[in-house]
Amino acid sequence: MIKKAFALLLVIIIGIFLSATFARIPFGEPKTVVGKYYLDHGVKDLGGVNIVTSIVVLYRGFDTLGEVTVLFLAATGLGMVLAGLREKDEKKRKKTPPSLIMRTETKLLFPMTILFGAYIFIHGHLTPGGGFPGGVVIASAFLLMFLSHKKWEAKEKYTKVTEALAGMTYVVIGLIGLYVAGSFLENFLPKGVPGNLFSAGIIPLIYTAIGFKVGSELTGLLQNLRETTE
Amino acid sequence: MSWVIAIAIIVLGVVLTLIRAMLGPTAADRMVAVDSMTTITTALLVLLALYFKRYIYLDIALVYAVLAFVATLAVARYMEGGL
Amino acid sequence: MLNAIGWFLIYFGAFFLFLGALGIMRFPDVFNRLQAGTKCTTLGALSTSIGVGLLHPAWLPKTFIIALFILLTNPISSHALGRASYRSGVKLWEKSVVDKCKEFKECVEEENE
Amino acid sequence: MSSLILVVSAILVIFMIVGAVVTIHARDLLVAIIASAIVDLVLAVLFYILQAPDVAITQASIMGGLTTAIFLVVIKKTERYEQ
Repeated sequence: MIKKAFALLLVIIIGIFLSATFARIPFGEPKTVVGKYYLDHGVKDLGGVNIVTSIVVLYRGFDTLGEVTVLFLAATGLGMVLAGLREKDEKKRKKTPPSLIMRTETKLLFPMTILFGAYIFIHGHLTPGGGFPGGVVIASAFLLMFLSHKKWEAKEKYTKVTEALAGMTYVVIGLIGLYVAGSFLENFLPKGVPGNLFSAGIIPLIYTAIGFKVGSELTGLLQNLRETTE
Repeated sequence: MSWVIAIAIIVLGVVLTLIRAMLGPTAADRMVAVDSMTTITTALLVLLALYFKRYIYLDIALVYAVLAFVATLAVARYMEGGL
Repeated sequence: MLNAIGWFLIYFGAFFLFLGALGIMRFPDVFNRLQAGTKCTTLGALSTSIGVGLLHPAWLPKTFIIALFILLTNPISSHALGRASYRSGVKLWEKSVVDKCKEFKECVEEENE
Repeated sequence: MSSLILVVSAILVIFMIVGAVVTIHARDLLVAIIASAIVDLVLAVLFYILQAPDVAITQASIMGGLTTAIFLVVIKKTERYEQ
């Protein structure tokens, strides 16, 4: 009892200090010099309307490469852990089959969801979103098929090949930037008119690569999880 | 003023479904409430996009409309023993 | 004119969304709640998004796509939930009159793929 | 930020806290998964209201289907009721 009261007191004190700190930060104004620079010069320098994706892909492109690598490592590690489990669970459970309505409707929704994911990552420099949400939407489309079809599967060789090709595309674009413009992941294409689909240099290319990579990685992960629950 | 009434009615709906999701006796009750909450929230997001006057905010409502039912489907398949 | 129709649709939809939520809150068992929570909210979300599209005619294509996806995804989720809760042994309300699912063979037995 | 938006976000924050408490205290882990899905979906709406659409779209898309499905696979592999 005294322990719980002490914990509650601690939470209240931390809450008071946090609220007092956050109350002094103005809402919606850039606080730092770097943020002010990005907001003032971002659209003019790079040509992308959505300043967040410009920062993620161009100003901080190398960090994004690291994030993609971390996701790849996580998926590979999970695959290795699950590969040890797979032999033990050989006994066949009796599963309830999916109903006819579910099968028919998900077959209809699957291409539309994939198309929506492609829309999200191609329009990353114009609308919110980008490579990561687009890839997750594509993986969700595959999850839909996994849930509602018993025998449907994503072959491991296809997901692995797609993932490797997308990752290589990302690095090759960076190396072309190093050769043409002087530094790794530098923009080497024309900026175009801000607001058009074909603008913002290499942002759509890189986001397409990231979208394919994240989508195929997560699909492979779901396929691994599915094989272990058989 | 007309904004306030429309948004308040919809938020009241979200609150009612959330109360049912917190109270619900069985897991199925809670999932039904969550499913309705996502639909009501999609409408709320569309309306708030008009309130903020930002066209790009409609994308988030679209993501809600497309993806929120995947969770419902997964829970349903778990409950009938097909996962 | 378009403005008035848009506002009417928004209020209509908001009212139906509220009714659906009230049904979720007040109805006695899972299947009744499923009824209220799917039909009312589908109609409400449809008419709200179309109404927003009518207020801003440039937004109409995207709100139409949102309405289309709601129309496609809501019935399947409610179907899956109803089937799953029947199969997992959720009891009907004690004043329920009819249980059609018990009469049909293929509803109880396994379906073939 | 108008007072309407402030009231809406306050209501949503209260429900997020209640959902987190339900998540912690539920014995049935399926209920815990559903409550955490509620927390995530409401969090996406909050990001939207605070005008961070990129974060909101990522939150909604990841939490909509994937994490729920992965948690469900986990409790399928282990067990549903906590001791």
